[in-house]
Amino acid sequence: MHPVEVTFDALLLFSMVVLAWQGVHARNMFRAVVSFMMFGLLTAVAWVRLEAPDIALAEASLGAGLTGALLLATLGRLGPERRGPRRRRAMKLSMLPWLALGLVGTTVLLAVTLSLPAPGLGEAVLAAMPAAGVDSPVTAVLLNFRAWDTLLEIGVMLLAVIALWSLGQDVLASTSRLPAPALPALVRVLFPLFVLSTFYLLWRGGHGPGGAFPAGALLAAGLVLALLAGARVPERMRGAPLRWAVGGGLFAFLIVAVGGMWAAGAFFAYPPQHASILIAIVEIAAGLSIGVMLTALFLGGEPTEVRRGRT
Amino acid sequence: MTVFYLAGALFLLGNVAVALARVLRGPTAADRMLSGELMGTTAVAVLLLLYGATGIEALLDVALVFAILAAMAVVTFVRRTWPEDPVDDNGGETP
Amino acid sequence: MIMMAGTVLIVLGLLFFLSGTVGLLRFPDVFTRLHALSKADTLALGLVCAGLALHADDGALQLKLLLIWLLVIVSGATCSSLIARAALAHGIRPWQR
Amino acid sequence: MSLPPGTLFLLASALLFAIGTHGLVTCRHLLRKVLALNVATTGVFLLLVTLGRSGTTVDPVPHAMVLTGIVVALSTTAVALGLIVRLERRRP
Amino acid sequence: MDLPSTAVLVVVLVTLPLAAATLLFASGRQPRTLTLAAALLLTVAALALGWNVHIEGVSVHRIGGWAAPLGIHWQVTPSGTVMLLATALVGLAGAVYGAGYFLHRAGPEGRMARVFMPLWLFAWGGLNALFVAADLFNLYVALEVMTLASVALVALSARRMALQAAMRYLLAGLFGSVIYLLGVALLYGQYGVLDFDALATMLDPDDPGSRAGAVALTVGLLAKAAIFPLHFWLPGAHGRAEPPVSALLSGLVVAAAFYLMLRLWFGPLAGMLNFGAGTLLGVLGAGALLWGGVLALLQRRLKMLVAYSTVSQFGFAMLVFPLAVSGNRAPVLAGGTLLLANHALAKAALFLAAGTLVRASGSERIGQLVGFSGRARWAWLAVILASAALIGLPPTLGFSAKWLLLQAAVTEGAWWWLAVMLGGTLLTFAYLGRLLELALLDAAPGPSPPPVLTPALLAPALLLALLACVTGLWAFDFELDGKALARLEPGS
Repeated sequence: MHPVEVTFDALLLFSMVVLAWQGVHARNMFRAVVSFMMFGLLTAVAWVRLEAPDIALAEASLGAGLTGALLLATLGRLGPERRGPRRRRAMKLSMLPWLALGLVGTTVLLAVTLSLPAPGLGEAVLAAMPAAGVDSPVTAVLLNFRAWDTLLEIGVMLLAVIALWSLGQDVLASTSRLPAPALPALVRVLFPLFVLSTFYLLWRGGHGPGGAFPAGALLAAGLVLALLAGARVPERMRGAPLRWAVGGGLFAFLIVAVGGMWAAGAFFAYPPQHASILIAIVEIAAGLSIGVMLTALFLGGEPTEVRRGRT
Repeated sequence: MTVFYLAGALFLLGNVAVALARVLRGPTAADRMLSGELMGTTAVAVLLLLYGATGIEALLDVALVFAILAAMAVVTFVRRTWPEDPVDDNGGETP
Repeated sequence: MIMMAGTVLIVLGLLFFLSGTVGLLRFPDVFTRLHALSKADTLALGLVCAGLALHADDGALQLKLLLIWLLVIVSGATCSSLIARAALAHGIRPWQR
Repeated sequence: MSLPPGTLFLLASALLFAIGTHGLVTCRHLLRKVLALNVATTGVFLLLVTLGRSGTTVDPVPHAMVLTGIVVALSTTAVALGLIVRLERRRP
Repeated sequence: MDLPSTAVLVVVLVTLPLAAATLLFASGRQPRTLTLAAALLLTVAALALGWNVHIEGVSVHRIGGWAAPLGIHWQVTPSGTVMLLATALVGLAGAVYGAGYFLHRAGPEGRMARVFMPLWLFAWGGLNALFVAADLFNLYVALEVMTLASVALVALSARRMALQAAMRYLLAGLFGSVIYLLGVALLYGQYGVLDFDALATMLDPDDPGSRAGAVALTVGLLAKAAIFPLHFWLPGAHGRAEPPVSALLSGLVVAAAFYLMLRLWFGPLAGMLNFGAGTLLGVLGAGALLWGGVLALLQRRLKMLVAYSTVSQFGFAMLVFPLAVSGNRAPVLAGGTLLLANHALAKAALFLAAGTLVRASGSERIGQLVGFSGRARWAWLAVILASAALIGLPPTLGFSAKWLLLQAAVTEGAWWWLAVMLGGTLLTFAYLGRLLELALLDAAPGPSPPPVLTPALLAPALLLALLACVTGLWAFDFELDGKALARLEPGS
């Protein structure tokens, strides 16, 4: 490795660690959240340095984009942090043993991880790629070799939506006055681009980095932006249609998985001649559904069905 | 050439590390948000330069995603964290 | 020759990034900082994009670079105005000598 | 440079994990706990991907695991934030 | 008899709950018939699977047709099947109880009723996926499904106390997940596989990477299983949740995390279970047994007593580790599994009955519970039977389980652990006896007019308690200490 690369990595990782510490311990809560968001940005760069552009894409859209927005929105709804002065001093004193413990723990962990041979499954994946139905190894692992993980993970996301919606109504229902016409104008420019790039990433997923997750996250970002600019969930969409859009991805996934049982003799097996098309269907359904689910997570509650007669 | 790109990326990273001081110092939330903006733009530039160094085309997609999402944080910030006229919302609770 | 020009553009861009940071750190209030930062950054990124576009020889790539720059211009300008408005609305007075 | 490849990343991942778990235990504010948790998770993700790189070919399986993990982390974070907001509103 | 193949049954068990939950959520209504039909179908599938395993023994299924280490395997083991059966019984009972408990369609109860069923089915699906999984990372995702569903269920009533308990539970659960994931990363870094069987054949017990990985996996699961001293979140979460939720959480969710520890330490990590590791885990168990038992004795609220009893009972279950260090492991594993199944049935029955009694009495305080009269007597009967099973009186399932463990302790000459087991049983006897004494001898009249107790609020608890009592007779037959379980240790 060239010394410039090493210096770059060192500075990058050092900044990440500092930002992580700030993100947890900064005195002001807003400062903590902003630090954490910057930490996310740098993490995406770190993924690039680790030759993992897929993860960088997901981190850029999910980690840095939506998580940041979610945190900022949460922050706006919390009161000021209450912490007695007594407690703060006590915390500083109690830091020392923790620091020692942390140092020892970090050293041990580092020593262990350095000793790991890391054989990995790279060769096995390469060997199986011809039968995978897609060109991108990561997509092949996600939607074919380990598709069961991905299905459950979409289940986790749907579950998160159900959990959040069970807590109450949506939090975006109340909106403050729009600041400047600049915002809706911006959204009008950006929204088509969001949709376009969503489909671009979905299409890319078959060949290279991209796929359902970043695509869904971009779609969600576009929808959230529109909501923030004053758009409402359309009346016609509320209730069952929205719920179906939220749950549809998991349902499609389940159908394809169980269909494999009947068509190819094993759960989640794709018949070889249809593998690519089936994976594409799953990917598109998952991507769109992820977009809607992430928006639903941002909504924080179910958009209420407005009764007729009321405006 | 690769070294030139890498050196450029390193320069930007150092630049942004210095700018972090503004996040720490504040004083207002707007200042902190502003440094967040700088970070976003710089990250796009860093990714572009890394693309130059490695030639991995996917990095341009990452940069594109960053550029699209740059507005996201600020819009959430002015609409949710720091709204102009905080309305009395009921916290989305069931009445 | 074209390569050379690209390199010069990139270096210029880097310098503009630096000037933006100097402004962010040295200027007295949020409005002046906004002013310094948004202009310097947008220009700087444009220069870097242009430099890379000169280095690249593929039309699609150049188009993508242009798109990235346009996006940053649009969102940068809007976001700066949004932050400025929010700061004003919250009673932060512009700095006066 | 005599460091084995990936040393810096492994060091950072160990530090992030330590900062995260420490913050999770010591911080009182719930939002900080959630942030700390995310930091620790990122540390583990870094470890996974760094390990996936030391073989002869880049191993896509850790990449897939981390992608799955990011989505899971985001979902759980969203639920945690929703709970925090509800709790704050019901402060006695 | 011609049953569907094991593969089909497993697919039904893991996908039907998810599909039904999605349907219920999307339709936005609460068609009880659909839920109950799904629950019934799942129970029948679990029973059929139990029969198949009884005939065929262990079976392995490749998902997507991909062989490990590239693909993911399902492994249907006897111990996993026992857990699947317990899950089905508790799941069905809870669904019926829930349908009777959240009666009103309007107001907060209507909201709870609407959300309860999808979440319940999700938790069920996550549990089923867990009990057949044989892959470290797949287990992580399944654990997250289970945890998130449980958290949402705890927060169901949206009261402040419930939200607080849910938040604490979520943080503890995620803390466990992160540490578990660290263990997965370390083991993957060492061996490059995630599959249990592959791991078992490759494992080198002396190497630092594997040791650190094993420690991390265990600590993560200890947090999720609420083993002392990481039990702090459990009493609040289980004591404050709605009764059917507490039954699911105490009976199954905690047991699932514990079952994974069994699965790991008797499976891929079996080579590492030496004297030190076993003793350490056993000491933690003894601590939990004592701490949970004493606190259960001190509780004044019915559901909190039952919740602390869970802490104590899982301390008892931890004693399988020191007993399995040397000697024949199969009977110890059988004992541990049966203990979990017994606990699942009895504890779920106890929580369901407790919910009914609290509703009948209008108070949670033990001193103000209604006595052995009217329809409440059926709930009391369930409490008595469940207590007998938890204490381990013959012929309950608890007795069979404890008998297997006692035998192991005697053959190994582990007199200390024997003493701990006897002490724990006495402690269980003490707090459950105190409950019965306080409540039955000192019964309050209860509110008038007395609330209506429908059969849906009485029958599930009674049936679960009865099952815990009678299956003990049959458990010895089920080849549990014989051949079938010897095949349980993959790779050996």
